[in-house]
Amino acid sequence: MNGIARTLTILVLAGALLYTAFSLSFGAPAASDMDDYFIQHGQEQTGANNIVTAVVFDFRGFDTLGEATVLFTAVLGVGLLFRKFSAEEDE
Amino acid sequence: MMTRIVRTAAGVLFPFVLIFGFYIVAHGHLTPGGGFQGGAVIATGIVLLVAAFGAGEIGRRIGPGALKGSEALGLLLFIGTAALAFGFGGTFFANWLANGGAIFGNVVPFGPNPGDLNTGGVIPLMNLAVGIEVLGALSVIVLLMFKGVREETE
Amino acid sequence: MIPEIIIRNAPALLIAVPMLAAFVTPVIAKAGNGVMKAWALLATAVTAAIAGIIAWQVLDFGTIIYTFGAAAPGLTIPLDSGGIPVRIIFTIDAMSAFMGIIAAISGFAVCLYAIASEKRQTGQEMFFALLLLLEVGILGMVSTGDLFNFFVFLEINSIAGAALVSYRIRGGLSVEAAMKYGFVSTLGGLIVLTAIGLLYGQYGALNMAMVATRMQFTVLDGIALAMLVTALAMKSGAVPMHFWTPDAYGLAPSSVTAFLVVASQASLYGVFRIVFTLYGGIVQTLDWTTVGWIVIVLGVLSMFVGVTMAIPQHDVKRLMAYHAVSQTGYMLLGVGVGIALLGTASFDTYGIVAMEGGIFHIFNHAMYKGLLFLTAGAIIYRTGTSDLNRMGGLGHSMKWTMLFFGIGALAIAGIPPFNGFASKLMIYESVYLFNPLLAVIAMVVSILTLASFVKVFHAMFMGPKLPEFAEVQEVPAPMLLGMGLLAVIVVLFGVFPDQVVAGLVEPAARALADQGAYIASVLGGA
Amino acid sequence: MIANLPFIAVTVIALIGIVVILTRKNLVKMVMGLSLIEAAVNLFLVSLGYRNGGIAPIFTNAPAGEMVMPTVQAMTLTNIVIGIATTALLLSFVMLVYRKYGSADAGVMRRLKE
Repeated sequence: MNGIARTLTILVLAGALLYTAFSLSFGAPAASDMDDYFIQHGQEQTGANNIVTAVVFDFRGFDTLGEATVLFTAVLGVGLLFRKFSAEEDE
Repeated sequence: MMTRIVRTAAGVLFPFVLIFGFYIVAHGHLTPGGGFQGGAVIATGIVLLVAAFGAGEIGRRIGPGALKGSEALGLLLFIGTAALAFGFGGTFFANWLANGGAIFGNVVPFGPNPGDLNTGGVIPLMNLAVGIEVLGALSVIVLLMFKGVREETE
Repeated sequence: MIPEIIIRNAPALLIAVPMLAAFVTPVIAKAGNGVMKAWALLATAVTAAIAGIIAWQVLDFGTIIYTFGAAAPGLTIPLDSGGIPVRIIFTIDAMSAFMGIIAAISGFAVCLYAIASEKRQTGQEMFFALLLLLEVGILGMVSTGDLFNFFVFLEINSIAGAALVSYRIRGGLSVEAAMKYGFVSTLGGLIVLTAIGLLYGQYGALNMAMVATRMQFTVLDGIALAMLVTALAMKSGAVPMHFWTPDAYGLAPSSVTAFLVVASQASLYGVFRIVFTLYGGIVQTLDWTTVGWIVIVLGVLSMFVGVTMAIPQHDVKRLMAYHAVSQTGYMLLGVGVGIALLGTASFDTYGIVAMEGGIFHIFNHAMYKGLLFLTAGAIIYRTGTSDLNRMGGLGHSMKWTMLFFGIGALAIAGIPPFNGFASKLMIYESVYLFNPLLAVIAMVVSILTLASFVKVFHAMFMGPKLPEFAEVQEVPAPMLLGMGLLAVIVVLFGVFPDQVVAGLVEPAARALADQGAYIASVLGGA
Repeated sequence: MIANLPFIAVTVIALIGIVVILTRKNLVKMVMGLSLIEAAVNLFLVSLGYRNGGIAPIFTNAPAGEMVMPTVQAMTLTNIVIGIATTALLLSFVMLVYRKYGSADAGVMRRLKE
């Protein structure tokens, strides 16, 4: 990638990011009904005081399984790279 | 291999790191923390040992087999806990222990409270499962990468 | 016949079965390599069966909803929540079921093939576990109705794919390709997550149906759309973000390449799902013709760049990889015409046909391109080279491989009676009505593809038997079976295209175009 | 301006990461750039859920008060772990590239270009 295209990419991205940064309002989320539900009902439904944990393991537990799988996948990948190769293997 | 002072200090610190990690795992449903964070703390303890004693020594002592086994065991516990909900008529990941009155089944009223360890349904079980998995996975990654570095310098 | 509990929980099992199988594969490998391979094959077969059950349920009874963690699968909206879904919901409509079948068939064939093709390698237990995890990633991406869940499965897909590309180190070349693939995928994943964050920040929801109903199409939504489409198009290997494709496809083991094609198509599915379902409700404010034309231009560019880059290649897998870019263009062209016509009167006459053609082409491409990569792998397996200039005369000793390659090559070039012809014909017909020039370009690209594959066929199989390949035999039976399975599907779908289109493809295209039905199936009759 | 400071910080961190990826040739630095972008995304997600004066959504011995949004925190948690996994894999790739080519410079990765 040459210099002009690179600069242009950075400028476009900077513009988009800055626009985003200024159009979202910090500290006052636009919509929060799902999170209010978690805060209001999380304790009663899951019995967990820590609502973040309630979300991580109960309401969105399936994501967490996926996340644990990602970690497992990475371990397999790293293991695959640093495995002991045999001589007759077609590298 | 570090100096004797570092090795002794690491040996002394390691049990505390372990206990702290398991504390974070076990209280995941009450205080900030949980399986991932606690597992990462324990893995940090193992990295501390690696830093003090060298990866070769630790790799021989603990063995990647044990760590990989703990990783697989954690994942199986996790997916098994989630799948047991089928037996109770719920869907995958339904919290079949919460508010049941038995293990981890105490009912929690809404609002701030001092916290009761015996709550949360399957959440403490899953925290434990993920804790076991993460400590195994992160340690295996570190040991494997150290092994790769060693082969490179040889 | 099938236990009720399996039917009820089929969407969860679709993910859980291969995932569980992958978790225990390294453990099972301690009992022997043969046991582990049988286990992996069994897992892919069971997954394929579950995908079949799901497809049958979806086509018979309509969209399947599965709410993870609720008391019942259909309980998407808790009674006390005031009408918002709070949990992760799988929404498997005809399009998702269709993609699921592709992944399941391809996964089974590839696993069968890999049993023999990887038998000289070390680390096979990790290879098969990663293959299963790649299948998990694909199936999760196409089934989920939740934006963040989509991202998680996208990451599983990326990491498993990158790790598999590097399986044969080849003096570092494969690692280099895997590095590129992993880097691009991770960057794409982060862009997708940022876009999800943008949508979440405005609408406070992660469920696709919920976000779709709340969609206002502010400037931020436009940025999010651009980010999502860019990142997913990058992962699906469309021009101009195709630079990783030839490297990753060319250097991965052939069995993996055949499956990476499906993985790329899952990203393509993501593009379609986001454009149609997430942004489909704002026909009034968004200029669909423009969006459609952007997709069409990307498609035509992919078609043309892919095929022109493919012709001079002399590495058989790089050549096929460039053809994969080119064929992706057909899918984008077909669906792009559908998008451009969305909401107009022409949509129901030929717009839908174009979309069906594009979607049918996804299936066909997964089958014949998978078949072609597998035959290339079979030849590399026996000859040890992927250089076309060094091959020749293999037709004498590898008759079955030659037959399968011929079927795949004719299908990719769009020659009847193979499945590539069926879908390309639908694209030509409908695109001609939309814009004749585009149809002509598509046909020219097809002819160039044919020319390229005739050259390859000649270089590989024709001519006298070369002395250095005197020992070459046919490949082992599992590899032939894996290729044969795909070849049979290529032929069957080419001979009976009408039944397939009516039974599978048309429901998929209608489901994709009908945003209202998708939302209603999740949120109730709103 | 000052009210949106966290989002501006996100922009700055992400831009540093993008510039690093686009201008550096060293693969380790490129992975670091990717990690920076990931950190920016994590900060972005957490900032999205903040409410003025909110406390952490944990009820154990909590003071009374409005709580910040938990979903984004869960998403961040997930993304951190995914980030660890991808970074580990990419760094392993870099290690192998270094071992095979004797350099971790993106300039040596030209063997694939024909």
